[in-house]
Amino acid sequence: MNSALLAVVTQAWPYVSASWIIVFGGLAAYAVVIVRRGKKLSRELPPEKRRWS
Amino acid sequence: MMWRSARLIAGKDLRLEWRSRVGMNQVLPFAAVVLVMFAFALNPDSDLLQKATPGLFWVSVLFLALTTVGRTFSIESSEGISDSIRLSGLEPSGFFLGKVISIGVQLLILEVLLGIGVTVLYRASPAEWPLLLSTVGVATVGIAAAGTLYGMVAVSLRVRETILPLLLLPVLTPVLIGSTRAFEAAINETPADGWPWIGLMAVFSFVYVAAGIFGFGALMEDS
Amino acid sequence: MTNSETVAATGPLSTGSSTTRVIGILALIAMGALLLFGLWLSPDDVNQGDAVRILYIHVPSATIAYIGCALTTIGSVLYLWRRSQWWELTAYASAEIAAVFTAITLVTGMLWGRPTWGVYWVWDARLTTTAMLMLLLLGYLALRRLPADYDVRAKRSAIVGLLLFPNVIIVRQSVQWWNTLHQKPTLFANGLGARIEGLMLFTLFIGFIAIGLTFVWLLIHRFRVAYLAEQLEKEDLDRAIADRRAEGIVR
Amino acid sequence: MDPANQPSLPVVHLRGAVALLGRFPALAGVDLDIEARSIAVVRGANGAGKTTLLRTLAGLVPVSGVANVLGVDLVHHRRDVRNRVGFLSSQSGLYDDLTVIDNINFWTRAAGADPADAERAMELLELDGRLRDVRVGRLSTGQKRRTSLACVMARRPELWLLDEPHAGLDQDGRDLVDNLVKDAVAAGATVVMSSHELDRSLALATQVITLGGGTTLLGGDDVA
Repeated sequence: MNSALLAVVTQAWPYVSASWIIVFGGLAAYAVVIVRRGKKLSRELPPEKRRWS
Repeated sequence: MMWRSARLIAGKDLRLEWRSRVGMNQVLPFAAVVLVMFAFALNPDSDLLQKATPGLFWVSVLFLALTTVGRTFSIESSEGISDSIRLSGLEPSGFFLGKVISIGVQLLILEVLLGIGVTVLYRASPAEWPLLLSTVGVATVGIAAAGTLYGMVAVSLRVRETILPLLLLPVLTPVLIGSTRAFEAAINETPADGWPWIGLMAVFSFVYVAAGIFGFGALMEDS
Repeated sequence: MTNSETVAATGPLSTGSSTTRVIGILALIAMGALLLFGLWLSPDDVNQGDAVRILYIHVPSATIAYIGCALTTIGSVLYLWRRSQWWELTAYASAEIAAVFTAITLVTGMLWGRPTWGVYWVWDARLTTTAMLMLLLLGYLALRRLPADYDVRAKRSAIVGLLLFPNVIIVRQSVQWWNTLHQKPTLFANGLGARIEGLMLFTLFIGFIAIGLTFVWLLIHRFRVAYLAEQLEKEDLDRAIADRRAEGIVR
Repeated sequence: MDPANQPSLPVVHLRGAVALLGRFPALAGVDLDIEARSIAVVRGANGAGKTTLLRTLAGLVPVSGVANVLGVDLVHHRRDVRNRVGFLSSQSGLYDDLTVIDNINFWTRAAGADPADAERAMELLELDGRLRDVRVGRLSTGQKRRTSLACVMARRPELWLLDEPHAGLDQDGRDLVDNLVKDAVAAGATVVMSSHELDRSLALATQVITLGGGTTLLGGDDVA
């Protein structure tokens, strides 16, 4: 059983890299979207409205 | 005071249901259609249909619940009735309980008829009646309570038809799993497996009835 | 003090601030360490081989998703109780971020499942519960984003938010029972719990730190974006009121 | 403008009242005073905010600014005014599938009104005869209006809020509405009604309010 499992597992690295790329890429993309929206909204608001309560 | 409002709303809803008969001549045929569809899909002579009967029964009940909740709340928000309700001095918690009772009663009737249909069409053999009946009871209360709460949340939104299933069905999975497993335990004559599910569904129903009684005032407030 | 006045007068031009910069840097460092340990320094698992490296991001993401969901419930309860917009926006922001992390958990769960179980999806108790969490969060977010007056929108979402975490607990319990009925405990359950220690445990620990910091950073920014959006809406509203009044007088 | 020096607070006292329908500012700063036992007629183009004003006075709409009806502060406690007002909306507010008697029984019992009042209202509005067991869905506009009015009457409201009460009524239907309004005021109530049939309503009015763009242009009772 071990050898069969080993055979299946050895090519795990494509899934590992896929996972890490998706996670880091996804989080980075989400972060960029939020920050950019923050900038856009900040510009449209008069200064005094920009305090976070 | 709350129970007076609940009785009034439930009475009115059931009389409305009796007079308009929509339940009888629309929802019931719909239930029959669903049963027949499942039979076609699962080729009745194999024992697969037999094994899947509890699941099919409760999935059909969930769809019936969706239509029942959708209909009762669309009536409540037509003809300026939502304004009259808020002006009427009915207790929000009473309104919630009244709705739970009326939806629950309508579901019970549908479940009984669906049960007869399933026994006949799928040759199911009901056994362990105490477990069966308590499953039906506690599941119906849970579905009616959650249905009323999320029905009210979705009531006046333009996109009501799409948001009600999205909100309600995921929330009802514990009831779907619990009731199906409890029915299977009853049919396989191993009731001991079924009773823990009754407990889980009882917790579910309690959470929703409590949330409804306390949260419903806030929900009734806005148009 | 004049410096802070001038800053207040012009106001920050983005949702960034000193706190977010500090947390951001710490998060980046932690993520870098996670990358280093997760992919190179930590050893293969004797059983799963490289696949275990996926767990270093899968498990922390799942945990953070649940924490985010709990935060949404807490925020909703406090909004209903205290009418505080601050908590309601926190609930909304953490629900959205929790949805992102739930998606990540599902994807990495499936990618982990393929090499180890040989199939993408297994009705394993944890994965199924995470899928249900995703649906519950999408329901909340769909409702929260419907255009309506803020109080109406907030109140309705708070009721759904209030029930979000209790729902997750009940769903988790029912899926747990349901799962143990027809499936032996999966490799996933004993594979991780039993023998992870030493460098692998340390890497997992970094994973929690990195994902946790990222969550906090995202939460602060997402909260501020939501706050600005509401302010903008009030701004549009005031303008709409002014136009409305003008419309009357002109005639 | 200090309310203290006024003999008694008017039944309706609005200053800069703003009410939203979704995100549309239906009321954009209304200043209005209505004294007790008066008949105030609200005129204005469609979309001027007449209906929203009535619904706001009934405590159905969140409002900001200063809004005081029957001594209740609507900004914070708008629910408390609801059992003291009667609101006749342009829609019937009745269950079409229920009969006239079912509807009246339900709404009056819900409001905790005395069944005798309901019976009296039905007689006055000639609903106790043939129409009694007819489904409301099958009634004409006038008959539906009379059923809704019966539900309002049975509650003995201190403030009557009528949205276009004359619309779609024939001659004696309008006379019926006028008499009801007069009786209500005689019994000590105050009436606020929106109207397009100015010839009819002006004859009754003790105060005429003109709404435009969600604000009072004229007749807020020289409040400005």
